Amino acid sequence: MEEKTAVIKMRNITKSFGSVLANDKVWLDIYKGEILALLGENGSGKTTLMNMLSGIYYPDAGQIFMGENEVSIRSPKDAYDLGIGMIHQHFKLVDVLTAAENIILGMSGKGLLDMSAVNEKIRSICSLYGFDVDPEQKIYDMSVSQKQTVEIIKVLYRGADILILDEPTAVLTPQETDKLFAILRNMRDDGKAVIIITHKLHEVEELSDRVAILQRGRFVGDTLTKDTNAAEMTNMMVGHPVVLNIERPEPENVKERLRVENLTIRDIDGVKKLDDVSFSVGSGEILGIAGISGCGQKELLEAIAGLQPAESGSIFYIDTKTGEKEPLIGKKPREISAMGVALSFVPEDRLGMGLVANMDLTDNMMLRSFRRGKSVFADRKSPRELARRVVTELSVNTPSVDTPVRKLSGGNVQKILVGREISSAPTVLMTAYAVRGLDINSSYTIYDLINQQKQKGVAVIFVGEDLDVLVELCDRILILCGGKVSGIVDGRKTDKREIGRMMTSLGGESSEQQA
Amino acid sequence: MAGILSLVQAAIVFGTVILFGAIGEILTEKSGSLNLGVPGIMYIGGIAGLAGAYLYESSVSAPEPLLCFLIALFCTLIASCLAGLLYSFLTISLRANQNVTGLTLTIFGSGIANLFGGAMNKMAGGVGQISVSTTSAAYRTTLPFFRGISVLSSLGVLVYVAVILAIVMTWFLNRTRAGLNLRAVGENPATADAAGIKVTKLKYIATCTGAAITGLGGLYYVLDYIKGTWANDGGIEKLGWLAVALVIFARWKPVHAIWGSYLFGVLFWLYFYIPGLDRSSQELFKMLPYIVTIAVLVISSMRRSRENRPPAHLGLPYFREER
Amino acid sequence: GEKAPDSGAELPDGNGEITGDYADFKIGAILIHDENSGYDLAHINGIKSAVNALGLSEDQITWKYNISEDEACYDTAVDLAESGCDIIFSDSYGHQSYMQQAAGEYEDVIFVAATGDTAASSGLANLKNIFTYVYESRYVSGVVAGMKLKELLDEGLVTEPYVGYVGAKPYAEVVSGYTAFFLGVQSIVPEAYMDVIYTGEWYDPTREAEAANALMSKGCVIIGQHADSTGAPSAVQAAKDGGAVVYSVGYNIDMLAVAPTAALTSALNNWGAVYTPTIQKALEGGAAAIPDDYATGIVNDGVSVSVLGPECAEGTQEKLDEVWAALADGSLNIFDTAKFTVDGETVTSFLALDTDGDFEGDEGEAIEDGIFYESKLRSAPYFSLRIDGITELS
Amino acid sequence: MNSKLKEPFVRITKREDTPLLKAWGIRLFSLLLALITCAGIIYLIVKLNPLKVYVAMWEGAFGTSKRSWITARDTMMLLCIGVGLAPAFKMRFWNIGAEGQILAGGLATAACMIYFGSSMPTWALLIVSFAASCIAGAVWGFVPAAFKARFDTNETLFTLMMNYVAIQLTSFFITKWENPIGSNTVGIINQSTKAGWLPSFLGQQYMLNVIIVMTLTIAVYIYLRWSKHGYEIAVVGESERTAKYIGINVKKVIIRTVALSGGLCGVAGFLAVSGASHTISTNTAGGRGFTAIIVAWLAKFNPLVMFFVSLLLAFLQKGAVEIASRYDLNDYASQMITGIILFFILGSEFFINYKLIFRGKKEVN
Ligand SMILES: Nc1ncnc2c1ncn2[C@@H]1O[C@H](COP(=O)(O)OP(=O)(O)OP(=O)(O)O)[C@@H](O)[C@H]1O
Ligand SMILES: Nc1ncnc2c1ncn2[C@@H]1O[C@H](COP(=O)(O)OP(=O)(O)OP(=O)(O)O)[C@@H](O)[C@H]1O
Ligand SMILES: [Mg+2]
Ligand SMILES: [Mg+2]
Repeated sequence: MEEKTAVIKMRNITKSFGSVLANDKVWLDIYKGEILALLGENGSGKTTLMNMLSGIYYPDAGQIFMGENEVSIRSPKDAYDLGIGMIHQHFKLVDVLTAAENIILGMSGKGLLDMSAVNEKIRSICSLYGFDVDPEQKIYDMSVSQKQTVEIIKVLYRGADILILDEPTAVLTPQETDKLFAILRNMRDDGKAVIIITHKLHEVEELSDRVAILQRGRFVGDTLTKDTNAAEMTNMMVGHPVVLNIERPEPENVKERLRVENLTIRDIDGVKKLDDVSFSVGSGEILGIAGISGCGQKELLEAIAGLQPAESGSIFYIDTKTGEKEPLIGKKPREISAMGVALSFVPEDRLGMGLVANMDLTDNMMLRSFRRGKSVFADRKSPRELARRVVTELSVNTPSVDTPVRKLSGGNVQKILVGREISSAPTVLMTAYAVRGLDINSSYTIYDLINQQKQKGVAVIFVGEDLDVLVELCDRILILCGGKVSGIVDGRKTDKREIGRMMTSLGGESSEQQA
Repeated sequence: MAGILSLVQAAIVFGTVILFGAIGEILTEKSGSLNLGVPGIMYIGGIAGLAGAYLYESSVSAPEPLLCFLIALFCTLIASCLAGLLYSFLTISLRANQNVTGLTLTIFGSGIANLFGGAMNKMAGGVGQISVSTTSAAYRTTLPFFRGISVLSSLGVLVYVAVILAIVMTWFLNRTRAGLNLRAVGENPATADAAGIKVTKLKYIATCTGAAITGLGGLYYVLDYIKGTWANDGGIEKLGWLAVALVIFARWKPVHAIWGSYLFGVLFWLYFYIPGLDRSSQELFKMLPYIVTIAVLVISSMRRSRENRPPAHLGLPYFREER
Repeated sequence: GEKAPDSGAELPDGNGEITGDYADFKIGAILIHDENSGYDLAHINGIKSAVNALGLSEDQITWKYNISEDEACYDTAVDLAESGCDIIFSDSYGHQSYMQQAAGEYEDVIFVAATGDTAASSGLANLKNIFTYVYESRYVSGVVAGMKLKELLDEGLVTEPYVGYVGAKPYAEVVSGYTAFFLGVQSIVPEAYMDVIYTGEWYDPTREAEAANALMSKGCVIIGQHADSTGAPSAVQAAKDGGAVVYSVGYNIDMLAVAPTAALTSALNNWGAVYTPTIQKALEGGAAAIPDDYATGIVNDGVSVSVLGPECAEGTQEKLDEVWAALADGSLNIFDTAKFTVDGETVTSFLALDTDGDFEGDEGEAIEDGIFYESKLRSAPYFSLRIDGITELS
Repeated sequence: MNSKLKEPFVRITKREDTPLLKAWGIRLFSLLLALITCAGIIYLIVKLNPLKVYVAMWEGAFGTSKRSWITARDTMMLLCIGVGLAPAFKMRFWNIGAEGQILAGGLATAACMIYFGSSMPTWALLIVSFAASCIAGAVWGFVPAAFKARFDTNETLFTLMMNYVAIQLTSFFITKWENPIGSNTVGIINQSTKAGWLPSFLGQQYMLNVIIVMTLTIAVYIYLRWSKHGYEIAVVGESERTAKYIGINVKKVIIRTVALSGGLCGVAGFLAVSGASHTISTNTAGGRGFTAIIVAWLAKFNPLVMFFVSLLLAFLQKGAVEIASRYDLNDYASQMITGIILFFILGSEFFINYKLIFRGKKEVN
């Protein structure tokens, strides 16, 4: 550390939004040839701080030095000119343009576009780093991970010296994450400065050289990664010691509550998304679902919730008291949710589906409950109370329950959504990526909540990407591979290697060793 | 036959006014600004051109046609550009609501134009006495190589300017770096901004240039279509709204606006050339352009293409620190 | 109701002196547009000249511009009445029913609906109608057109004596006018025939221009008009500049500014000749002194035509003087039933006045001794026969 | 230090905490500035004492009780349309077809007055006309809404075209109903019997107009603000995907809301025909469908504010006629003044929502 020189020094950086003090006199040094992990709870001001480096926000007070010079970064253009590139928490891509067009956006050059030259250059970058992206593909046709790749190429293409990545792995599969990390290490070795924001502490340990921690907008310290550990980092973020164990109570009194039989689903283009899937979930247990992205989890949950038509097969809801079976296919989502099947679906695009970005917390709580009662008027009192409860129970960082959710930090948005879904006291709870983007403390709070539901006798379906968590939390794990059931394993008797193998090949038999 | 030629001519003349309005508005909308002030800008462009021509022609004994042409053109471009600037300042810098600002600009433009139009009529010694015959003749100069072709033989230069502008704009939007950046701004200004594009500057330029082009529609209306008089019957306003409609009809593609405008012109004037319509069926017949537009709109919406959408951020203000 | 006096003989010609102090007399004027419309300008000038002729001050007039033909007219009429106007004029046909409504409520105020037609039948003593004998000036402008047409035929520049006419709306006011115009043309070129296109609007430059274009594309060589904009003359000028042989006859205003070589002349109203005696009567004897209907023409300088264009045929001015004189002394009757036929027949009877509101004549024989007397039974024109030689295209 | 990278001369930041009183202070101040600017322009153009001009405008709008009632009637008309537009706009359905919906309503009213004028008692005729106008307006809204719901057809263009279709339909019926034949105008309908005319109430000719519109305004306010439908409208407007996710029948909501919106605009047509002009023409809507868009938006769909904006616009219009009449100032000047005033009001919102920070950290409101 001693021989390294700081490329960027941030001094006393302060930024507030209305009444929210997002950054409070932050000091931070960034060094060449180093990967810095920036940590902090949801809403602690990580994104804000980095946005001031990339020119999106302008600090209220404080100074930024590049080398010896004080600089003023007034716009993203200034940031680019200083060699700072950032991959944002929410994608910054133009949907109707192609990958190549997005990549060269805003760059200077000849007035007349020569797209074939651009495409060529992009292809060469792709082959150099091992990306798989078609430069001529439109963004709207891309999967999330492809979009993420485009974002990364965008920065590489411009040749930034200082690279900031804001939760880049939240939507990537472990394999994709590995690839990304390899690239980042290369860049570090090239003498570039890399800053990564993430909530996954194992990634921090695996990748970073140094960690810097923010707590409620204040810088609380930095340390070399090798000198610390997950528990210590968490304590620094939260400000007091926390226990990071998922308890897994034994399921009690399990009775079959939901049964899926031979379910087959095709998408609009006729591609099979689910192929002859059968399984069942019982009350008081957590069924985990694992699979690489796009293997059909989304369709499965949507089909159960009545949002997705099925080609064949059946789904039954079983009343545990009477044993009566009721088919769910053919029912409207409203009827299904009235039966107690709650889908807490955390879509890739957080604010686009589960919540209304411009509405405040209270109104977002109402989404599930507004129909209640016979009156033509909607009840606003109980949603308000619910909002207050979620804010305190999940420690949501918000000025008030009247704040539009769009103003909250990424993780806090997530808490609102999950909090609302769990609150509806369902009998079947389905969560998909429930902790995506949540800080570690909040993630554990969510696991606790899910366990509480399980103990209340709720049948829980938990779709997750973090295999460690799946193995620790779930009673049984169903593994999907290309739309087929690759296997169902006992959470207590498996490990993440086995699951990983089964995710990439049916039954996990013929897989390569290193999966 | 003569009737058909006459109809085609009427359609092209009519179409040219809305074509200018539409391509100006397409450029504006591509940058994300929904300027409903098109009719107002056309008014302002029209009156400015007429006033420039009138003041020049009445101050010299033998007006020079080329100078007449340039003066009117210059006045129109400056005035309509200023109108665009006013709109830009309010909506881009002050982030005022675009719809209201545009509609207000229409009220303002029609007021100011008719106010000055009235004053000019008075100055000229009575209604219909504004004489800008040299300028009007200059604008109605036909292109030499088209003289032999009957339909084209009586079309003034601006007709061709409109078509060329539409083609150039298509090329600009699709093939140039600035065009790409502009489209990105209209689709997603936050992304464009993060990519280092100067969003505000680009929006200003596009909106003001678009307004200048829109203003040419007014100039063409005043100096060529109604041949150098001022009429306060709201004719420009009606055409201005049709120009806004044409933008959507053409699906934000300037080249589609060319045929769209002429098609609209044909349908608009057709009833004059259909024999045997009595007065009431004529009124029903006059619905044709609107019904056809609706039909085309419905059919093209049934295809649900991603490419036929308006710019995604159209009509919304952009503030970098907003989330 | 009371019948309109023949050629306004009973009324002074407007230059008579008035005695007494009328400084408190207030006049209201409701105009459909403002001075930027030739039609309204003619009314404005008419009222001003009346006031000046009578020694009143222009300050005694309250102008209300751009009053549409709906409740705005009623509101304005009532407002004028309440603000103390003694006489209120409106200048557009569509104002009439609102004027009538107000007249019923303000019996002390005189309401005059120019170009209207229900004063006599309304039963209201304070509702009046006025008009000019505009058909006279149209006839004369037709003669100018006929002279030109004859010249063109003689020189072989055109082969067909084909005339076009851009009309606003297909009712008596317009029909009477275009028939007079056509009869004027026929008085010089008997074999002439004419097509009429309606625009449906009083003022619409582009429609009027397109109507003229449509007529020219059919081969019309002279385009007359009863519509208020410069659309038709300027379209004709453009066609002429493009090499076509076509001429224009305008209305309301001198068209030479927009059609310097194509304009022959325009038919004009001199509304002062109607307003002056009307106001004078009102001053002297109130509503009772004013006939329900009043109209006048050339005898009182109520109509004229504008300065002849540079390309008018030789001898046009002489011919004009002759026709004006004949009209003034009564030796020329425009709607002489001997000069036109309807469906091949000579017309012998025409009921001009409506009594039951269906606007079909059921009273008031307009034809006497083979002459159709226009604007005599009431001020507004009622000649609505479609005579042979004229085709309405829409 | 790189001179290019200096702190910007002025920066803008958002603020949320502007007190209500201050916000209205800023608005009033901008209105004052606008009036001063207009005064300057008036003085420059016509050399009239601007104060006198404003007094004349005031008198034109409120000089007599009759004038005040007419101003009230016109205010109510604009308010009615603005309130009608609100549900659709709130749902982000850009209905610029109010013009056509008004006309459709007016046409239906005129038809009832003409066909049932002599066969129905007045109260029944009024109810039938009211219902017919409502339905006609709703149909005019339903058509574009149905296509929007089914095919996502662009509603801006569709509703704009529906305006012209309504105009032509009106023209068509005018040729059927015209009086006298050929005049292309219908004249006052039932002038002698006054059948189907909205009667005086409490001695005031336009009292019923006021009562009807105020009732509708309050009802729509409550509907949008407190009802379940109102909430659904807000959700659909904000995000269709969210609406589907929570099981709202998006198509139904779109159609229902726009039909409601059209129906309310249709009522405006009823008021225009039965409650004011007693005739029908292509000018019955008279551009008010567009003006009301300004009303609705400027008020951010708050009916109380809509009332004030309508009043301001009606005032300016009435005042204009008066200054044209008194000072021979062409009454298009009023459109210019209206424009300038609105520009100032529009611009003032910026100073309520943002604050400027100049270099050197001095904050300015
Ligand atoms: N543009 C903005 N407008 C208003 N408030 C904002 C804005 N940006 C951030 N905030 C607030 O500032 C605080 C810090 O937000 P920031 O996004 O920096 O958090 P974060 O550390 O990135 O959290 P997360 O891990 O959830 O992404 C939050 O309380 C957030 O609500
Ligand atoms: N507004 C419109 N309404 C209906 N048809 C249209 C419209 N615009 C274009 N068309 C026609 O529809 C056909 C198919 O249109 P399509 O969307 O494929 O055009 P496109 O290939 O996307 O346009 P471009 O060449 O600008 O990319 C074309 O032949 C085109 O002429
Ligand atoms: Mg963040
Ligand atoms: Mg294509």
